[in-house]
Amino acid sequence: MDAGTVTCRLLFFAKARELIGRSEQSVQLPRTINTKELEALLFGELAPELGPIRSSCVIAVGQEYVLPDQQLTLSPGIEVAVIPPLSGG
Amino acid sequence: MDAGTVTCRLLFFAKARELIGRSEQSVQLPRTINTKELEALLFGELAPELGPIRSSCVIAVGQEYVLPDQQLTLSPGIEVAVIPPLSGG
Amino acid sequence: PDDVLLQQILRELDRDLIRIRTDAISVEEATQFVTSPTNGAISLFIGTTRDNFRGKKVMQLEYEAYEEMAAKELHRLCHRIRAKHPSIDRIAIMHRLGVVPVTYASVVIATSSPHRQDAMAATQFAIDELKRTVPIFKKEVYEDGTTSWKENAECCRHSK
Amino acid sequence: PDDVLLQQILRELDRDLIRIRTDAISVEEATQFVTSPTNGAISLFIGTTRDNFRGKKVMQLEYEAYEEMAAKELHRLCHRIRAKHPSIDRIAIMHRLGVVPVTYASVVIATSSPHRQDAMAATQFAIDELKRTVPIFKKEVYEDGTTSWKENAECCRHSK
Repeated sequence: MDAGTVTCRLLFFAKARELIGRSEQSVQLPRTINTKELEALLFGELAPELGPIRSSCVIAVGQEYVLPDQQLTLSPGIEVAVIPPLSGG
Repeated sequence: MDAGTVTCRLLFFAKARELIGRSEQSVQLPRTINTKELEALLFGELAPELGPIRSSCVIAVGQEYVLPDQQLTLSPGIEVAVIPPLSGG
Repeated sequence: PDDVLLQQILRELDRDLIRIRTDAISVEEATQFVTSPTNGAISLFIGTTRDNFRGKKVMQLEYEAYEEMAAKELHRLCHRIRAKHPSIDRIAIMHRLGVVPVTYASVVIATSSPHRQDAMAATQFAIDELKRTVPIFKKEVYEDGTTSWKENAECCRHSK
Repeated sequence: PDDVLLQQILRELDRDLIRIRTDAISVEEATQFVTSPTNGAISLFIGTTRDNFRGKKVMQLEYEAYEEMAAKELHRLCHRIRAKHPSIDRIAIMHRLGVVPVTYASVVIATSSPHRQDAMAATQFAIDELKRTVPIFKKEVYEDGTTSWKENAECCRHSK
């Protein structure tokens, strides 16, 4: 394993899960990364199927929503989730 | 029976009922009367025990609140109620 | 105009449940009454007996009502709710009389509508107006046996 | 500051009931949970499945959640409710997952407080914020077999 990367759990919900055909996958991600870079990785290389809904999705890391310009430190096994528009209630 | 008067049911609730010791009595009242005259009759001659709570009570005639300056026409058997401060809920 | 009002009230009767009784109130029954396939929202208010008032321990509340007039005022209130919030579908208002022990419900109001804002606003309006206009009276019974007839802040008697 | 928040949340846990499950929701259980002798008011909101959306017949809703995160967000929401309305005593928030047929409840929120204004405002805030912040997702299933993932108007994704 590359010292600069960690294995993360990539999670998909609702329409994202349907588009991609699975609810979870394992991915190698840089240990430190900012939100824009993470989004570019997710919606570019890792899950291009999500392109059509990219603008309506947000990311949660470690079960917390990330800010648009946040600097993130990923730990091994951390959950990185693609979250489509909320519609609870 | 005086042609100008009708027999009405005078009703008392809550503190008014407790002060006067009964919930209902029969009274002769003028067929036509205004609110101020009716209040003067009720709290003066008919139920002087209610003097202490007069300012906090309102009157309902025929199960409707009367306005302060209303001209009332009483029909035989109509309910005239002394209503202390409301505290439902 | 009174006849027109009466006609409207009669048409609305099957969508309104008004109940003034000494029995314990069933929240479940009020909820069931306002549930319907066209609504997405139900708003409920439940008033319960509190065990204290300004530091005094309250043992129970005792309610009495000018029952026939109270029922009429509640039907009139349902009519006003619908005038103010036309999307309201069902309304249930239940008020208990007699002794209401601590933690038990004295009043339950339930309204339903397609969207939540209307039901929530209607239920709030309903409890505010019930307290202001419906001839129901409560007495607090304290630990030392003394009692006190209450007066709702909403009740506008003194300002007449 | 995160530790302080955690401590506060832990202290509040026994006054909050958070439940995200596929079972049918019991309004009675939520009501019982928030009932206590020191409160005079309970405000409940119930969201139910409607049979129509813009003229299309809806057969059922299907909910899924990011369950662990949704539970955390709901505990965080309870904490925010208490910060905004300190007099709130108990809070119950139950959200159903999976298939929710027409007329059944998908969400129930119950709050209690000594006086009614706080409970009513808290319940309204709670449903508004639940819709805006909690990762739960619903799909409408129509008569013709088509489906549509919904988006809450409160959800602020597009404006990020």
